Amino acid sequence: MARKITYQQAINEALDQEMSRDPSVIVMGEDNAGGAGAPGEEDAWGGVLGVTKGLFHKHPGRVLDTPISESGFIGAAVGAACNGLRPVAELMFVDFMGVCLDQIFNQAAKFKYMFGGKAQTPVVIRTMYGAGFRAAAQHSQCLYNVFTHIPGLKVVVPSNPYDAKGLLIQAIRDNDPVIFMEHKVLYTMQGEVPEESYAIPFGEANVLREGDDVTIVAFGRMVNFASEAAAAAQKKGVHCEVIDPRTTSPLDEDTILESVEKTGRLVVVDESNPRCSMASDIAGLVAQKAFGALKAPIELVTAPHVPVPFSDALEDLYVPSVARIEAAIIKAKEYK
Amino acid sequence: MARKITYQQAINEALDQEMSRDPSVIVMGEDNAGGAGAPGEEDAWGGVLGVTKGLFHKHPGRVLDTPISESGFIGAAVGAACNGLRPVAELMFVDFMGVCLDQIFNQAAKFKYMFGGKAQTPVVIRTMYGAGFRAAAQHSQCLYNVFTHIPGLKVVVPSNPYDAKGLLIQAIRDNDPVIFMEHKVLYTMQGEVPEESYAIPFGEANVLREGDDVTIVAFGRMVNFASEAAAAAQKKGVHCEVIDPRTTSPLDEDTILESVEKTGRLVVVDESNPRCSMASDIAGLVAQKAFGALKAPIELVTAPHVPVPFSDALEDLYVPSVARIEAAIIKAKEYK
Amino acid sequence: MTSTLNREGLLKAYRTMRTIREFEERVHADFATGEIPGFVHLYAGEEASATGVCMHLDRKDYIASTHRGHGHCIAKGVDPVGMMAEIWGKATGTCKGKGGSMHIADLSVGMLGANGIVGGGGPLICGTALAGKLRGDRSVGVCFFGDGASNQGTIFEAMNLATVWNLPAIFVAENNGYAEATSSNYSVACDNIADRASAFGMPGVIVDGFDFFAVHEAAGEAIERARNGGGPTLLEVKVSRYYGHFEGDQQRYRAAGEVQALRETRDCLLQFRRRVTASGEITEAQLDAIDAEVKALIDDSVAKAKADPKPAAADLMTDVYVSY
Amino acid sequence: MTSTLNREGLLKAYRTMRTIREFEERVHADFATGEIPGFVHLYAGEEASATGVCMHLDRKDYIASTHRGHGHCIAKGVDPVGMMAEIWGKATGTCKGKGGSMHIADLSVGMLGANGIVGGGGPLICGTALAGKLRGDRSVGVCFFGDGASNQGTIFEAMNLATVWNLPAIFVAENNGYAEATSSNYSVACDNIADRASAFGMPGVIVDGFDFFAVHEAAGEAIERARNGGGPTLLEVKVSRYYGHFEGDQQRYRAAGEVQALRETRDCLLQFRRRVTASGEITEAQLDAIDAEVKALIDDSVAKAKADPKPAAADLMTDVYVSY
Ligand SMILES: Cc1ncc(C[n+]2csc(CCOP(=O)(O)OP(=O)(O)O)c2C)c(N)n1
Ligand SMILES: Cc1ncc(C[n+]2csc(CCOP(=O)(O)OP(=O)(O)O)c2C)c(N)n1
Ligand SMILES: [Mg+2]
Ligand SMILES: [Mg+2]
Repeated sequence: MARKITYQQAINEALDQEMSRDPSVIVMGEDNAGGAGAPGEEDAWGGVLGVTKGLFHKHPGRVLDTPISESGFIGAAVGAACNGLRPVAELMFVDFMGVCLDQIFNQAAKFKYMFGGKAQTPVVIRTMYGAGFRAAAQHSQCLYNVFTHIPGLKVVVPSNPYDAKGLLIQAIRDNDPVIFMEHKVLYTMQGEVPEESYAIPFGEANVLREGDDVTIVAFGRMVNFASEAAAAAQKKGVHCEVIDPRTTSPLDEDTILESVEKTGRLVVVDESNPRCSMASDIAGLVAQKAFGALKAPIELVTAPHVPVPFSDALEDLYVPSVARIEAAIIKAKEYK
Repeated sequence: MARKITYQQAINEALDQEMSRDPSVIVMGEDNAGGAGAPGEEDAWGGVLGVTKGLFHKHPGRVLDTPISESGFIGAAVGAACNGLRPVAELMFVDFMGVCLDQIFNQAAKFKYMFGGKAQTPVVIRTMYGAGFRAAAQHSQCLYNVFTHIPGLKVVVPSNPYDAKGLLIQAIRDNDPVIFMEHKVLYTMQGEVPEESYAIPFGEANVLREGDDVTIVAFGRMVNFASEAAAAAQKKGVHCEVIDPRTTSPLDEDTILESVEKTGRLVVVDESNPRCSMASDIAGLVAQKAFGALKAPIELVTAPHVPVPFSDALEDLYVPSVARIEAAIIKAKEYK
Repeated sequence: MTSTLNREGLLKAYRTMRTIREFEERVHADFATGEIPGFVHLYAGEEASATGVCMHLDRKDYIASTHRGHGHCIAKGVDPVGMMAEIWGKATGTCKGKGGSMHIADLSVGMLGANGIVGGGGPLICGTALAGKLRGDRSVGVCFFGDGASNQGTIFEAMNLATVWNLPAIFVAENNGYAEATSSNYSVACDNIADRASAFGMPGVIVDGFDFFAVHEAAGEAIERARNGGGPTLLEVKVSRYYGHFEGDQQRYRAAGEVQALRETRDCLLQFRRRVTASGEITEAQLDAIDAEVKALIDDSVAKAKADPKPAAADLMTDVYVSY
Repeated sequence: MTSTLNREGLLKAYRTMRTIREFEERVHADFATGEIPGFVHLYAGEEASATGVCMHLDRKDYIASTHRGHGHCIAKGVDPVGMMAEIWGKATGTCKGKGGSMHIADLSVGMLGANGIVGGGGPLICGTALAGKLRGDRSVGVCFFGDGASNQGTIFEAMNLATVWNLPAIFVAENNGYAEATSSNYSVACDNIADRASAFGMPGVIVDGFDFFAVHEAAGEAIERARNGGGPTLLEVKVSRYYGHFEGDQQRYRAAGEVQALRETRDCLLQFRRRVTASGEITEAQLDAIDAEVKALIDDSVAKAKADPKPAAADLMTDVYVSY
């Protein structure tokens, strides 16, 4: 398992392998081929950042460019999922959910329940999130908390190439609607990824580092920051357990609770704005179900309650930093 | 202050008084007059449940019926707010946010920040929420957590007629976008409401009952359930402090934290689905900032993680009940 | 008689329309007693639309419906007994009592659900049509929507997408003159909804929705074109609803006597009966027999709905994920 | 010379177009060095559109713009020096460095913001137009949007609403042939975007976007009609962008030489220059002088942008609420 590829390549490979395996898998989105109707190459773009590149020619007729009509084509993906396909639709930036959320949260998410169990909607919505690209307030949000709140949706936040591939394959095979969150800064992250196909089950956290002093739960890009902070804390003699839930819904509560039972101290790292966030969600879980073990206040490391600023000078302050995480670890550890 | 009116009348009165006071206040929404273009009365409806009834004739030209185009007219309200008006737009059911959220969360909420402080957007979005009407999964959600998450929005959840009037007046006068959440089951609730105009500041919780044993924080309709449960607990010798934050954003953190410092025990009651909810938000706040005072796990009383079911038999189980709240109080109190 | 339907087809059409009417009249009556919970929107008056369209469909064709969905359901073959139980909130309902009037669905007969979100069905039906197209099974998708919905962005986006992808999709705008209390003259910025077809590169057709045969013929053409790869059509059906927007609506925005006049002069069942008996193809007695059978069926559905059990507490937590 | 503009007006138009061009060419060059952060979409090639429209507007008229907003900003009177600083992420920028290229706004001159959400401006401009209408101040609102945006539900809803409320709103569809890499021939289901006007009860006009005078005339009529209570217009401006969708786009979906040919034959500045000098109204020297002044202005803006300070840490937390 020595081969290293990027997070972006891992996603592309997962799509490619699932399309090869299952003819009902289709891909759609704005410029997912790229170049439709244009004189040049028909897969000129392969997605705005090239994630779906190459699929158009390999899987003829199954990579569909769409007009800029997110309600239209994401709803179409949902409808197609009700009629035998397994569409993977791309919402280019999660920030655009505001023009198509209904088809996701009132339609796809609720069909099974509203219809008394008699429908299934195996649709995947891939979407790009997160700050760090100097893309400003309308192209940098996290927003996975909104999807996590909605019963009927599963929400995936891969933090590395290996997970990205395995979780996307699971997402495509899953019979529920899945929101697959790709952090734009992670696209270039390299990692070991097996060539063969594999699925990572939902609701199973990955424990990146074991430790007895402080539990850190982090999501997406923040998992890597948390690992760095944990390594730094280690040098100061503080042993952290770093947990990457990998899916926010379903959530692997047991792994988190067991870890806190052991450490008694918890830091949650979430790139989102703080209110009603995954940070508060995990804090609520632990304050209710592992209270007896807690030895210190739960430290929440999040972005501030402001939109994402454009200027690098501000954006770098907006995103939780390794230093802030480390400080939270030390604070949790030192609390008496 | 002996006059009693309903929550619905209180809202109507607030609109009426603000429209009389300030000519820049306008009202718009589907059937907010009701009967536009039809042969009958031009204010035949006054809103789907009659909340805006009568305003059309009293304030000519300032109550606008709209096509069913929530993005269109809510965005128009936002644009009008940038150009000198103070529009109050009605999103009939908050469940419909999925077809217009962009205009709220990416436009109205972010203008001030994105534009470097050089814009203000005094728009109010009134919307109906909550279960209890047998209105099923697409007409019964709470969803205030979504708005609370977004920096730049203020979110109001009045629990009684008095607050409804004073908070709506404040909302209209406020220079930021405000989401004003009206619980449909509360429309018929009676309460003492002064005839004169008054504004209730945002971010100031109402303490309905003082007590030393357990703090209860509840929202909207749940405030009334919490009061009932507290009264029942009182008979068993458990003294609860019942806090109604009234606005989820801004949030009166101090009142909550001070209460927990006193009681050491917290129950949060939220009609929403549990994940990334206001329940978890308050739990996260307290677990971080009042941990030292906590003597028991934080009890979260919420709806389950399922869509709102139609049948009364199920919907009544879905909504947190007084009995469940009371059980949580007792559990918190008895924890050692 | 220009219809392509044989006697059997005619009887089926009549039975469908009569079933919808009887169903809706009964729900109307029972709602008044306070026994039926929630928001209920009745389709009475518009029967020829759902029936005229759905006569051309089979179970692999999907339809997407609206909040006013009972008629579409029945026309598409959903069992009225299950529907009635659903509306009464019973465990035996089409959706086990979890959906109610606004969410009746039965994918096994190609009924993708009533929908509580105005305009919600447009995108969905593009998807079912796309699936059919990619499979090459000649199936079509039909989206029913109202005049109010015709102003919703989702419907516009869906129509554009249907042409861009050349989908076998039919958009049936049921223009009953009102969206709640707001007149379509006010809310629709052009004269006819069908006039919007050209903006989305598809044919637009206007048809009298009280005339089953007119709807049947126009829908037949559009559906045939779609099956043959000819792409989408926008069909505007001019109709009227006999009851209020929802049960409880006082309808003060409507001229007095408007509905009564329609019932007496243009009613789809009345017209149908006149025409098929005049042509001699069907006898009054045959239609009367259907009326009686339908009445018995609906009586039975109500009796069962009343007697059936409500969902059990455990049902609250099931059906939310295929697998969690 | 059919233009209604006097010499001063002509010079102003030229200066505006030249300023946009110079601004964009400079951003293009500086982006290539890696100094400019974020996503940047250039307006070069489309100058006649923003300029031809905005020449008719004053500061109480609002415009809503797009991700490709620099040209609209400059044409509406936003200071290019502040804009350049904004694009460079500096505290001296129009939005203090908090918005960047995609969010430049200056409400004091009626510029409601570039917008990162495709189609986002349609509803907003209905609102500013409504405010003007209710005040009776004869102001108008103009929404600029692209061919890609023309398929977004928000734009359709806004056009319908504008007619229903009879708003003084002008919808300017800048059809540059592509949305990112997707051709408008593919994504727009009808032949011309302007063909959609009738679906929304308004006049639709097509105009050559390389020809300043054509745009200016057509926009003038539409704006005048709107000011006089005649309601909205859909104006389709056929243009082309000289650079990629955003900086960094390799444009492999475009025929080689397409842009070069346009620059050489149809360029708006070139045509304008030819026409006004041929008519003798303006001299080459006057235009050359403007070119030089504009170049100096943009040089200066870049020099300042480079030298200006970045926002201070405390700025992170300000400007989010008017009052909290
Ligand atoms: C997105 C959305 N907006 C508003 C509503 C509330 N609503 C339900 S039905 C209705 C009127 C629909 O009118 P029309 O489309 O003409 O259908 P009709 O009721 O006449 O059959 C409205 C406004 C809704 N359910 N969904
Ligand atoms: C709602 C939304 N969908 C998608 C995008 C991504 N996006 C940004 S610009 C663009 C293309 C826009 O094309 P067009 O409207 O023709 O404008 P042009 O870029 O040609 O000026 C797309 C798809 C977005 N910003 N917002
Ligand atoms: Mg209607
Ligand atoms: Mg374009």
